[in-house]
Amino acid sequence: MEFKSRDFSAAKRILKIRKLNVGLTGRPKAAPVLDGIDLDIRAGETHCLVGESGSGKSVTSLAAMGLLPPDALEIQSGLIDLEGFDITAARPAQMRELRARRIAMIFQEPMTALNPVLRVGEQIEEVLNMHTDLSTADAKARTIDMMEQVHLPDVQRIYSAFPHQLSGGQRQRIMIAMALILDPDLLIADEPTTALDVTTQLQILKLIAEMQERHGTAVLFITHDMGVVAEIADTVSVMQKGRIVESAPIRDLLTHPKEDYTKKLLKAVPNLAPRPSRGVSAKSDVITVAGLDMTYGGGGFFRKSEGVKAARDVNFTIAPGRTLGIVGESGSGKSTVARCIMRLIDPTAGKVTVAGTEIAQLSRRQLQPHRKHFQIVFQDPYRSLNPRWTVARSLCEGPINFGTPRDAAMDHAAELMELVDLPRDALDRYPHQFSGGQRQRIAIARAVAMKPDLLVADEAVSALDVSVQAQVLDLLDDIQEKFGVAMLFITHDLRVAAQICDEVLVMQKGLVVEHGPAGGVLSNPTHEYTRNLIEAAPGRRWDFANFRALDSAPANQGATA
Amino acid sequence: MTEIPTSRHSAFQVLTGLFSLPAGARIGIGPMIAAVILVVIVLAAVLAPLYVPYDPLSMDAMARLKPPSEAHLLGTDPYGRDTFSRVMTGGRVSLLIGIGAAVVSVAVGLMIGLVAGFFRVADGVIMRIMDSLMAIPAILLAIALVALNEPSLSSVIIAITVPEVPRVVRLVRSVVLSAREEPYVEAAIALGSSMPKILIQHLMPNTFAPLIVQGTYICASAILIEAILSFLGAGVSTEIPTWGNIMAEGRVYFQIKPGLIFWPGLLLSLCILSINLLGDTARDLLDPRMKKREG
Amino acid sequence: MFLYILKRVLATIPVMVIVAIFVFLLLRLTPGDPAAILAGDAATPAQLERIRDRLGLNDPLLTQFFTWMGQLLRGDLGVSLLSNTSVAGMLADRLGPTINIALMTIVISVAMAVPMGVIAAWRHRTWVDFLVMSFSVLGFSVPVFVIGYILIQIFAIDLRWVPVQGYKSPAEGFGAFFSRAILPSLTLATIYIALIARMTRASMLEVLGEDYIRTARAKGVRENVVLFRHALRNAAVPILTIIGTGFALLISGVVVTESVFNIPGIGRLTVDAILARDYPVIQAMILLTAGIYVFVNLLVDVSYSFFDPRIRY
Amino acid sequence: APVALSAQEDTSTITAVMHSGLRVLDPVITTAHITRDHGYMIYDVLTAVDADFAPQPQMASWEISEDGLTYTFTLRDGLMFHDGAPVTGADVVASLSRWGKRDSGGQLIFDVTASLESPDEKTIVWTLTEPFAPLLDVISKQSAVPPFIMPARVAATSSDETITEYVGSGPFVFNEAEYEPGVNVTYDKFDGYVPRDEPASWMAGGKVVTVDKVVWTTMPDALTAINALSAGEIDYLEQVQIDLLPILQSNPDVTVEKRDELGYVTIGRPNFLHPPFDNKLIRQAAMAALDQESMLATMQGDPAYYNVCGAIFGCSTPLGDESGSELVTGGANIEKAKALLEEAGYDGTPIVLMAPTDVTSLINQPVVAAQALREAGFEVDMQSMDWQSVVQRRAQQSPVSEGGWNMFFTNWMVPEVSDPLINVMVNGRGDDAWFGWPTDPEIEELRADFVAAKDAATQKEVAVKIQEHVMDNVNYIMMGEYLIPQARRNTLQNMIPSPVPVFWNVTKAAE
Ligand SMILES: Nc1ncnc2c1ncn2[C@@H]1O[C@H](COP(=O)(O)OP(=O)(O)OP(=O)(O)O)[C@@H](O)[C@H]1O
Ligand SMILES: Nc1ncnc2c1ncn2[C@@H]1O[C@H](COP(=O)(O)OP(=O)(O)OP(=O)(O)O)[C@@H](O)[C@H]1O
Ligand SMILES: [Mg+2]
Ligand SMILES: [Mg+2]
Ligand code: NI
Repeated sequence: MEFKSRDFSAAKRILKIRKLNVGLTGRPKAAPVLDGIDLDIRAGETHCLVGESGSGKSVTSLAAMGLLPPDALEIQSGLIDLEGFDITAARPAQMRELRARRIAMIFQEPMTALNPVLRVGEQIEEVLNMHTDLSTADAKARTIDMMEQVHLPDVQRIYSAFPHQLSGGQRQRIMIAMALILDPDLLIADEPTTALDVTTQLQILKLIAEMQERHGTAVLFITHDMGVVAEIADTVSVMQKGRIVESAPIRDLLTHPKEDYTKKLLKAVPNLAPRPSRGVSAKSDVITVAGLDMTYGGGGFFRKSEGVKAARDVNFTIAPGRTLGIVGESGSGKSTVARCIMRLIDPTAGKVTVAGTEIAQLSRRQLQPHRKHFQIVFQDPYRSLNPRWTVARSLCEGPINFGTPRDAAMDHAAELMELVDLPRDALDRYPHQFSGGQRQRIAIARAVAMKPDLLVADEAVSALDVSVQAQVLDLLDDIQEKFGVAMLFITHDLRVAAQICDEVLVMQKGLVVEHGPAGGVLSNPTHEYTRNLIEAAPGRRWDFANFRALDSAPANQGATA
Repeated sequence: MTEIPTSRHSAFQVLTGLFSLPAGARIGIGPMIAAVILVVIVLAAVLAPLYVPYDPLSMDAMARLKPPSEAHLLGTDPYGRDTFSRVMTGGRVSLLIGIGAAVVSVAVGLMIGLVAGFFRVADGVIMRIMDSLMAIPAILLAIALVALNEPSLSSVIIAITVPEVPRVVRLVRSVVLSAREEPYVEAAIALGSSMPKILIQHLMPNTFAPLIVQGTYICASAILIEAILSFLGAGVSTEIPTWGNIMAEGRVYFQIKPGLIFWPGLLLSLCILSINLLGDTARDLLDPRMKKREG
Repeated sequence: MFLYILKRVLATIPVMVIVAIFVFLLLRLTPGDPAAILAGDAATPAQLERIRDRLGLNDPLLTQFFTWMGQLLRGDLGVSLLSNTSVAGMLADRLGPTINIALMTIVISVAMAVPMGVIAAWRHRTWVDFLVMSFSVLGFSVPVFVIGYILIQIFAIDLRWVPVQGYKSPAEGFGAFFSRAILPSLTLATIYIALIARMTRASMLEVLGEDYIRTARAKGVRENVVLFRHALRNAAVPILTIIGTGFALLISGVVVTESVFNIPGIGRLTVDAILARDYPVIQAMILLTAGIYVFVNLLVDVSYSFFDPRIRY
Repeated sequence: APVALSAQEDTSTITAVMHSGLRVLDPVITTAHITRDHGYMIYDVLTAVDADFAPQPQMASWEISEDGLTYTFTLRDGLMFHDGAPVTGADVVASLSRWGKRDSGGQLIFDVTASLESPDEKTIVWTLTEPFAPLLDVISKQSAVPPFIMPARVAATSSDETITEYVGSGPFVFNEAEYEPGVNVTYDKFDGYVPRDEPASWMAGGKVVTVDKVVWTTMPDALTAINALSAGEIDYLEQVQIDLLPILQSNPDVTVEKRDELGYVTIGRPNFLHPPFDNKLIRQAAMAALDQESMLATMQGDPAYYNVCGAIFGCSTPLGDESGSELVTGGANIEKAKALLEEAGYDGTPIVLMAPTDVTSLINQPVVAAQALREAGFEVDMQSMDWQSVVQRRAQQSPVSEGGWNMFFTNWMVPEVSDPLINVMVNGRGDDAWFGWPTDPEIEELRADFVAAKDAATQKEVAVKIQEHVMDNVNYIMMGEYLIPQARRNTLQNMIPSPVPVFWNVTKAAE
């Protein structure tokens, strides 16, 4: 794998941060949010800031922009120097002058970062109106030019479109155009691609690199995706709990991480090499899905609308103890399949047989007794537990529904807590008193409490940090081993799929385009779409966990393991 | 995927958003004062019979419209009744009307709203009826209900309640509709919980916080509406002193005896002010989102 | 868009029908006898009976209802039992003052409340915020008639800037209209301002926390542009909604204000009609006010898409 | 700077705030005072009483035959309806006939009418079957329903239906275009009206109009009306609440005065059909418990505006006499009341007392009465309602438990109670009597005596007997007389002191 790792020590220093302390406004005694941050970025350099969620990456970038929310966070001490200008001491008006001209920023969520009620063209042009004396016509011409530079198609139309009329990638291009139109010296990008699917992410990363090349901009790139880091960084800083624990050129960091935390972080990054496939079970399949169709909407009072064909003719089976992964870009119909199987929605056609019962056509009431055979774990650990219920109550809900006496259910709940590696006393606490990873483990425990034959996990680890993600994946693996459940694992992350699945099913626009053993699909994709998906995965040639390159194509590894 | 403010969505915001305080607000000095004021007023009203110097109904034609004096702390009204005794006693009924209206409309609205929010079939019909009730101006409905029956305490409470119910129903329904999309509700379905159980155990508690806020709002506005009904001659009989009818009776004396309006008005405003403020605070304390932010 | 409006208009039909049934039942199922009122002091039972017959009050309920609905569909609102004049005519006379005062109230309220709310949100948890919020809570807490009396005392009696009471239509000169309409409008506006200011503040607070506001600031946009161009339009939908639903409150206020300021509007007319059991007038008036309410909220709904392009019908 | 806002600039228009809004335009069908006042504006009457209660010619002079059975009226010259048609005998006959179906006094006369016809354009002949001495008094009365003269085609309307054409021959023309029911009525001067030559006295004499326009408006809020008068936005306020007088008295541009010396009476009426007031002793107990002075003081405040008076026909009228009224004029007699209740064996049946909440002049009485009755040991169930509900409910003969009632209060103008034929409360004909429905043959006999009485002295004698009977039997409880002052801008001069507010003779000067 090739790294950038260019040397910029000769270039002009754009941003210098020294001993920066940020704390909660009006509470100087509270634990600092940023604790003595030092950072340097030089012209043309791409500096990546990595670290787990909540480590202070965003706060650092906002501090540099002078955009800390004044009633929540404040700079307590330290220096932020932008080409000789001290940002910590700047007046609001001065700060406004600097922004967009000298320092610009792109945010993670392209939908929410653009004003939904203003045309995107206007939003770009506004920067010119604020900071230059260009005439209206010139400003527009300049805007159009910039939009072309970020490779937006059909620029005239998009100029007068509203954000919601654009795709995520297009929106992010608008953000970039907006940030770069005045040719700033420093571009801060806070997780600019996290919300995008891999193929779009790749395009955006390329675009940023291209623009940087063209304008010689310094880039501070924030991400938690080590793959992306490997792809784009010159230098990297690793953050943990408000401190920078390690800072090094990319190659050094990936090959010879010094700090334990860095090592831990890198070890948690799953490989794109598929796991060794488990033996095919002799027992009969837990679930059989045949010809599943799901069309949303349709009908309507005035217009007969077509409806969204979210899943078309989906077929698969899963045997006990085995895991089927469904991968595909956003909107391809993954969740739809999961929800149909769980009968949270009613499929338009097809058969779903779980533990010997055909459930696709059962009424709610008829279905109820069969529910214990299949359980689901959702993506969002915050919302999938009732915030008003204690953990114990949540864990007991299912068993009690199926006739387990309360006491027995409680005892079982305590055992489950051990299983998912949480203290027993956690039973009396409420969900908000846990971290995201802990919550997800509780959700898994709740599903397992039903002793299901099939466990559906819909993006069950996507909201979690890599390190936490690794723990949860381990837990799922354990459970599968112990109870021999069949698992349907839905993810958009190929690394995760490679890590956990025996079989993979690739979906695109509701259709299954490829289906086979994980090793086969991920190493020798036959379908164009699957190939693109794999190509686009950043850092796919690096074996992070072992601090070395994957010297050959991942497929071979999988095959030989 | 996109956040589209549909009208249902915004109706919910309207109802709850009215009382929003900044995120992370802790109970400040304001709500403390409000609570103290409210407790004092409520106690003063409830205990009024124990300490007021005169029977609030006893008249003395020879001592009409007297200015404040030792004998009559706040003077007397056009019947020669003691204003102080009346105002303090009047609080009892006003508060009763406020609390009564709030409790009844919240209870009735909660039931209808849960049904509407959960049973698709009933929803259409119920909501059309609620829309219609909302479209009739509350005050006209109240006057009609009171005038056409008779202005007893209970008919005033009912008259105030009827127009409030649809608002509560909408609120409850919107909470139920948005809560039933929550993954934890789907999880409960997956865990095999029955619909009534989900409705009562998972969904209903979500409505409590907004309902408490709405309840305080109804309580405050009921006290005000009672005053307006009295003003229009459709209120509770003057035999039952309320802040509303004391003010309504005193309104023509506004220029010569402002005390007749001022004192009940002051207590009423303080009371409503406190109730509203406490409603705001309750909202913040009960909002699970707040807990999440703190947690 | 057109289809949407058509659909919304059609959707108002059941609402209005239910209102009609409701009002009709409310009047007929409660005790009350317009004949006794018409007959006056010296009426004998026989006279009463004759009058009831003539008014059709002795017909079966269903017959009365369908007679009324039939008339209604033909656009005939009937004749006032009391004054024997056509309800449509009374309505035409009385609607103007109320609508004009209501419009003026809305203009005043929006013009004052929105900036108040915006500034309170912008400077939230400062004394400005506190002031605005105190005012708006106060606006909720004082009965309308008291506000009316206080305004009259100050501006009409002590300062003598404007007349105490009365109404002149704008057709008779804007000055004449304005000087009489300003106090009632201000009276009505207090509660409306309170409502809108609160909603604006709450909505703005939510919007000001959004990412795109941070984006705007990151672009170096001036604060006033951030507030009014970026934030306010996004905050508009709930504000519009409250203006629409608050319209019901406005109608309540109108009833009282029209008494205090002696304005010949529909609020007072309806109250008088209710007190006099003048059924045709009550029915027409409640239908009318309900219709106005529904219409205003229809307008509000349709105007959402003007402020928020994501809403397309 | 203060804006010029006054109604004072226009000296040809009088803006008056009347006691209530005009909604019913048929003065025969309703007894509402405002409609009667409206009647006097646009209609004329055949004969009218002057300030001495003496009937005087107005549209017509009269002759009575020796036997008292034939009355011949001759219309004066120059009488014309607002549509330009002359007033004829036929119009008068039609108008009187319609009135006779509605008015209680009129009904009595028509009971003894042989014929009423008009032999020629100018003459009307009324023939009776037996003498009816007070005929002229009845048709000249100023209230409640005077026989206004309308065109025959209008008077042809059934007496149960309201008229729809408002044409009279009076001094003012009803301006239909500017009429807003309950809010505004505009009257234009009728140029074709020929006033009599005599000076105006009450409803009699020359009705000389000096302004072009009179506008009546209604102000639902008493305080607003007073402020409007103070500020010069109106010229005249028919009724001022006594307590509010201080606001006006400090204004040098405004005069507050009594319109006339007669004023009003306020009365309480028991229901004879149901217990406990079907028992005479209990009615007497109620009368003993009540006290005029405190009732009137509460209503009026200022003793200058009330008059403790036990005379059911009014203290300053020819028939007025206070015999037997000590029980109610001599202060509350709680002991006596308790004794009477004891004697009657009152069992605590609650008294349903109807209490209107929306008519200022009627709010106080029930409240004061309830308190007094309770002190005497009555159970009182005071039920608040708007006045129209009282009006509806008082017509209910059903038992109290089924929507009936036991007592209510109302007010009359003194001229409406000033003799036994006009005063409906002394009617004792059971179901045909006024609400409360006493069946009282004794009083009916006395009333017949009154009709038959040949001279004033005999009439008075009978009237005193009726007075004593009413005080003993408690047909109703006379609660005293009171006056409601009027207020006007000083620019308004020469108003006629009269129980009915009239707008002829008045002049308006520039301020
Ligand atoms: N507005 C705020 N008020 C209080 N604390 C805050 C605020 N914003 C951030 N913090 C705290 O600052 C710390 C760092 O947050 P920050 O957003 O910088 O994390 P991050 O590294 O960007 O995480 P992520 O990967 O989830 O974006 C967190 O502990 C967070 O709780
Ligand atoms: N309730 C719904 N009504 C209408 N369309 C829907 C609904 N839910 C999903 N869709 C549409 O169905 C398609 C598939 O959606 P689905 O949620 O299954 O995708 P996904 O693969 O899970 O995507 P993601 O990775 O973003 O979760 C999308 O086009 C989506 O817009
Ligand atoms: Mg972040
Ligand atoms: Mg999904
Ligand atoms: Ni939403």
